Amino acid sequence: MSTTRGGSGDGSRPRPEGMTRVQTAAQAEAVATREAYGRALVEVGRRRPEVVVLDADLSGSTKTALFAREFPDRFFNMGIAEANLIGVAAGLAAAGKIPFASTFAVFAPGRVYDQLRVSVAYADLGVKVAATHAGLSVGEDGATHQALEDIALTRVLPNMTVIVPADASETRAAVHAAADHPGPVYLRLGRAPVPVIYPEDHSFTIGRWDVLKEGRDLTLIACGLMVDVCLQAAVALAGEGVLAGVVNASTLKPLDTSTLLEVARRTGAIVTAEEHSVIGGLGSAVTEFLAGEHPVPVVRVGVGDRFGRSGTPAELLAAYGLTPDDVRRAAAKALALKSRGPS
Amino acid sequence: MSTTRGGSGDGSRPRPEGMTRVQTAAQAEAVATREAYGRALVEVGRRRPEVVVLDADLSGSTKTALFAREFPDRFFNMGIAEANLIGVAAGLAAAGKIPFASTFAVFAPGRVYDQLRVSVAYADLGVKVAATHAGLSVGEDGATHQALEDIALTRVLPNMTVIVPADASETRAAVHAAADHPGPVYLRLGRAPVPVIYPEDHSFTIGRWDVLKEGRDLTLIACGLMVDVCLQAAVALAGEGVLAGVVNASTLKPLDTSTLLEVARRTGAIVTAEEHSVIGGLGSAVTEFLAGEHPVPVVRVGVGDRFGRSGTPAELLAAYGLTPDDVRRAAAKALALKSRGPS
Amino acid sequence: MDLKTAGRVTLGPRELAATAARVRRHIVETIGRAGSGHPGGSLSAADILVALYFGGVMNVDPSRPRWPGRDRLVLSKGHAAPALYAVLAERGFFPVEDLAGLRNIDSHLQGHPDMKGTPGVDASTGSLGQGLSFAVGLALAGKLDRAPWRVYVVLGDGEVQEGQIWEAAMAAAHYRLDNLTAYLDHNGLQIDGRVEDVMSISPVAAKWQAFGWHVIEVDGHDMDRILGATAEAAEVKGRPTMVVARTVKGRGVSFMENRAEWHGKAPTPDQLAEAMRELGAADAGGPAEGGDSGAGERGEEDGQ
Amino acid sequence: MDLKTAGRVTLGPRELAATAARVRRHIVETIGRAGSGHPGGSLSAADILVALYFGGVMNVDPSRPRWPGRDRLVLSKGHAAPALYAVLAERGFFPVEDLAGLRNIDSHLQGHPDMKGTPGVDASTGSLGQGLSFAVGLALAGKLDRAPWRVYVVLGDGEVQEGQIWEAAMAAAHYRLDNLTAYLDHNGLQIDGRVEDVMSISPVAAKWQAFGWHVIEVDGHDMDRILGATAEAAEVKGRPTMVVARTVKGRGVSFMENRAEWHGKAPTPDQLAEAMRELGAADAGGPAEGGDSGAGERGEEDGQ
Ligand SMILES: Cc1ncc(C[n+]2csc(CCOP(=O)(O)OP(=O)(O)O)c2C)c(N)n1
Ligand SMILES: Cc1ncc(C[n+]2csc(CCOP(=O)(O)OP(=O)(O)O)c2C)c(N)n1
Ligand SMILES: [Mg+2]
Ligand SMILES: [Mg+2]
Repeated sequence: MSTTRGGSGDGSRPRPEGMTRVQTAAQAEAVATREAYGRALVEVGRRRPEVVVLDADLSGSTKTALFAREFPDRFFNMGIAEANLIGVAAGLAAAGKIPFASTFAVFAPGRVYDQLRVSVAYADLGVKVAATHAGLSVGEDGATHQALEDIALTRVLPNMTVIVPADASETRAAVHAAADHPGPVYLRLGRAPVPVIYPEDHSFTIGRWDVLKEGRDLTLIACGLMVDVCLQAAVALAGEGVLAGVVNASTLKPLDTSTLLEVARRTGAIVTAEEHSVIGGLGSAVTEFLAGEHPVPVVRVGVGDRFGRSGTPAELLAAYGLTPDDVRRAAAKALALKSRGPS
Repeated sequence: MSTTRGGSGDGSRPRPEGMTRVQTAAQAEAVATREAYGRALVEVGRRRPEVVVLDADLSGSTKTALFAREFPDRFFNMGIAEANLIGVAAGLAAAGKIPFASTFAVFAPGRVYDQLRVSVAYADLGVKVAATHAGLSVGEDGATHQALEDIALTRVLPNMTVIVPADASETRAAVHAAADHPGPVYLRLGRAPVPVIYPEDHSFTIGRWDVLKEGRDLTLIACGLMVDVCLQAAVALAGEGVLAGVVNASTLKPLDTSTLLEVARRTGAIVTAEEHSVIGGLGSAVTEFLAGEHPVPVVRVGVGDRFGRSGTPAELLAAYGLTPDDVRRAAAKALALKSRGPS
Repeated sequence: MDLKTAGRVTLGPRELAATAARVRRHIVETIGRAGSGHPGGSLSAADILVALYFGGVMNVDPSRPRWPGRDRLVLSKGHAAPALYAVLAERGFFPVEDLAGLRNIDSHLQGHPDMKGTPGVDASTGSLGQGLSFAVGLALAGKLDRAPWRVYVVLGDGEVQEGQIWEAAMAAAHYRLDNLTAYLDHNGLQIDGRVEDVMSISPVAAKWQAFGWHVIEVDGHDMDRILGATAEAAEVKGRPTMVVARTVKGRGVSFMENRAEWHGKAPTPDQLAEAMRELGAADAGGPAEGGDSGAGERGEEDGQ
Repeated sequence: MDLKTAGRVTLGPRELAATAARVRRHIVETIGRAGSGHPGGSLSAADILVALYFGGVMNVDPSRPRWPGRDRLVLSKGHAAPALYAVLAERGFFPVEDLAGLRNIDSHLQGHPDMKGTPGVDASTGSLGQGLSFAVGLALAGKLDRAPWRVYVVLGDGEVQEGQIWEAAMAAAHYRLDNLTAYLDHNGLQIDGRVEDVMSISPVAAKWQAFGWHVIEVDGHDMDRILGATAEAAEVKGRPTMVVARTVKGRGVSFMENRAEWHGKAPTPDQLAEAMRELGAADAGGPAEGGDSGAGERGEEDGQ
């Protein structure tokens, strides 16, 4: 299943020019980031014996079952008790373990915010919350299961690192990086398969954004499955003579302010794109920083302050304005603001 | 106790010129907004028999005890069980009641985010969460008890109205407005006494900001106890020849975009000020909107992505950069960005 | 008898069984058509819901779904929405044809119950553990108004691992909510396997008793027993009642019964046809197994 | 005996009582000096903490507060921090003089325990209901490593109204954490009044039993009994133990005893002097009352 083609159904997706670092060979493949998470967990489990994994009755869905199968003694199912899931993970971390705690992104951070705040973030313990089924691409389960606010919730926590990988390769690298990072990490993962844009051995550094394509007229800054959507939008924009840069902002916190400042200076207009509410997430992080350092137009693509609903991932991404065409329209608005200049 | 004088200790605080709507007679008085909440609850309890009040073992601190005394049958203590507090309030609302549910702002929304999300906001039920002890001015109880992220958490919820009254008079009016508003409301209240800046019969309309002072060079937009801090900063700025407008942005959601756009257009530079993290709150709401409509410099005054700690309210506001002087410095930065213009 | 009438509908044993069979067919058919959903827990809860809506218990008015005087039902285990939707459609809250839209983007039948969108749905659920608190709120309002209506709530046995359940349980006893009856759909399974293995809740009756509830244990597929317990609960004073209903997850479809993998997976067209055959022949009801008995393997597939 | 030594410190009855009296004096003095804090619950928990740190139970090394081989203590009712700080200072984790800084902006002694800042504090608490989960995580790690150290956790009786407590209780039993011992500081009071009136938790022993715990009931001001229960818990296999300790809130200061208003209020200078007088004379310990006995009025004042 591809959820990112805007319904084109055309398997051969053109890549924007000037984009050299993204494997074209990998284009056809689509893998869910939760799947890559499950596989990577087994790798870090082998590499680091302190790694333990916790789940809350969703190990088949979050793919922690893969770890449970290989390391049954290091896997703890907490049942349907998310607050305890996080608290227990914190205790394990305090005793020297590297706990990965998984459930759906609506439940962690949503159900466990205060536990994450006090037992994990305030105590600055190395709990890795790897939450799957983020965003609208959850599909048919509907609003209660579609996390659209989890970036906002985790980003506001001091000591927290927030990572939203764009594809399976980046997920794998991010899982390793999270295990090696001493502090708490929130890893946002998806249910639906998304195109693999990076080579399998892609390297990832917490806090460093990846400029996939240099821009001239404006820059598209995205995370998660919206990175691929922006790559597609950049192609469309190029066809209109607009040279749009594309940045994979996979670390939402800490913000890569030097890359952000650099692309804002160079292109003078920004579009952000995320499978999340337009409130509090990537768009918010970008506007907060730029408004106080280098105010340029920033137009946010995201879910417009409403709950999700049932539907297929593709239907929902279209209905809620997360297609390449929506990005293109946002770009037009950003360019208009830029050319209008300050009043 | 006054927590908003930046340690000046001078009781006669000058008011900025051009500010006509704020009572000077009331300047000396300081009342905690939680106190005003408790009193107003009794009023709405008399006016509307559907009003019921719930608490979670903090009725003395949240001041719901005043209501409990007058309407013991309409008061429900849920004990130390905040998730249940919100769920029960939702059920009461579904049966036609107007529930006010109170605890500390760290616990609602922090401890109950998913309950607020599903049982209240998704169901769009008229639960009024009136949380006290928000912000650093909680004082000595320290980080675990100082809510610095609650605006971020509630602002991202669809259907939610978020109100941060500036003083006792506005609190009273906001409690009445909340009771009459059909949907969910989050009311953010403080522990420490704050100067009363409005007359007792001050009227309040959800979603409408109050321009306390018209500006020319920039506008200070604040909520809660930072409104008074900004009024003081505006006086200092006037002394330097800078005419700063002051806006009380007491409704954080829905945003008063017309007032925001108007002051941004007129003055071309903004400082936001809130007793909250600089992430996700008022500053975020302002930058999100302006960046996509009318990009101007916005410098945020707030708590810089770290936890609070023990101390007196005044010590903490100073240590965390929430004094008139901090606002003045932020104004200087905003003005510098404005004069530099776009690059 | 017109099933879409206002007030209480009281069917005889035969008609109750036939209604339950129809509801089960709706469940597998709508999930099969949607391509996702939760058949196991919908089928295990079906008899409880049918008993409440058609066994002379729930006093409702399909033409006025928000009638303030109605009895309320909170499906706390919201993933069993297909069972609730089938019952509500049969009861006349909306056309049976609407069921075909389950989980479609243009339907009012969301993957989990949405009280704003679907007539007859009294609570928005889907995030487990929240429904009992909501029911406590409804029951408190009923007490405050000295209203005659009652509140019913259906919980999953994995769901009671949620702490919020025990907060609400404590509050319901503290406030002596004898207008509240809960049903534990005790099918012995959750997603990752047997409740006993994932996170044991036993002894579950003792837990509810220690939390101040009147507890009745019944076969959750025996309409008579469900209704008997419900009547007993209505007589209990000063305490809420928990009906621990031993059920079989997937009940009625042989290949789904007692198998965790059928928690959240849609049947293929072939499986659907087979299930419909079995359910057509099962109108009179078959023998029930205890909920704690067996369990299949861990459910790998997620319809979640 | 050097109290600041590594390992276990085992005082005799007299010295234990004297230490407890010193700890109580630290509590009221530091809260009085700070002008805010929670004397009631600090005084009720004092004997439990003294028993653990000075009665030969906790194996710790004050010079290496993060020594991996140590026993751990989680003060889940974090508002009793002054009691913990006093015990840790007496045990040598930091100078007794530091206690004077309680709640000051330049002190490491936060209003609620901060494991990052204060040597000897094993868990950051203050938001009630989280400590037992944290303790379960510690105990699981101990089991995984087959480590000899044990985990102790102190809960408030109002605190166990939190649902997370019951999630953790269930998990501790499920994972057979016999290296975990909990103490319920059962003083019968919370902030808004009597636990019984605000949100009854009784029968509390039956609740923990139904959740799979070994339960022992003791007088929470009788060191001997506390230590006896602690020893018994160490022998129990396959189950965690809950020591229900009947205590008196405010214990040791006559005008604070059994009064909810002293939950979170600092004594005035006069009251402090009076309290210190009483505590100076109470070195040998006085008679204890049951935790459920009496209660003052609702506490209006908030030190929260
Ligand atoms: C708070 C929360 N956590 C996790 C889930 C995901 N989930 C949906 S159903 C389910 C298992 C429920 O088991 P049980 O309560 O026994 O239901 P039944 O067997 O009756 O289907 C889980 C974990 C959820 N919906 N809500
Ligand atoms: C989650 C949470 N809710 C509320 C509070 C505020 N609070 C602090 S102490 C307390 C009462 C605690 O009562 P109990 O557990 O009986 O403690 P003790 O009597 O031992 O002081 C409350 C409600 C809190 N700290 N954390
Ligand atoms: Mg079940
Ligand atoms: Mg107590």
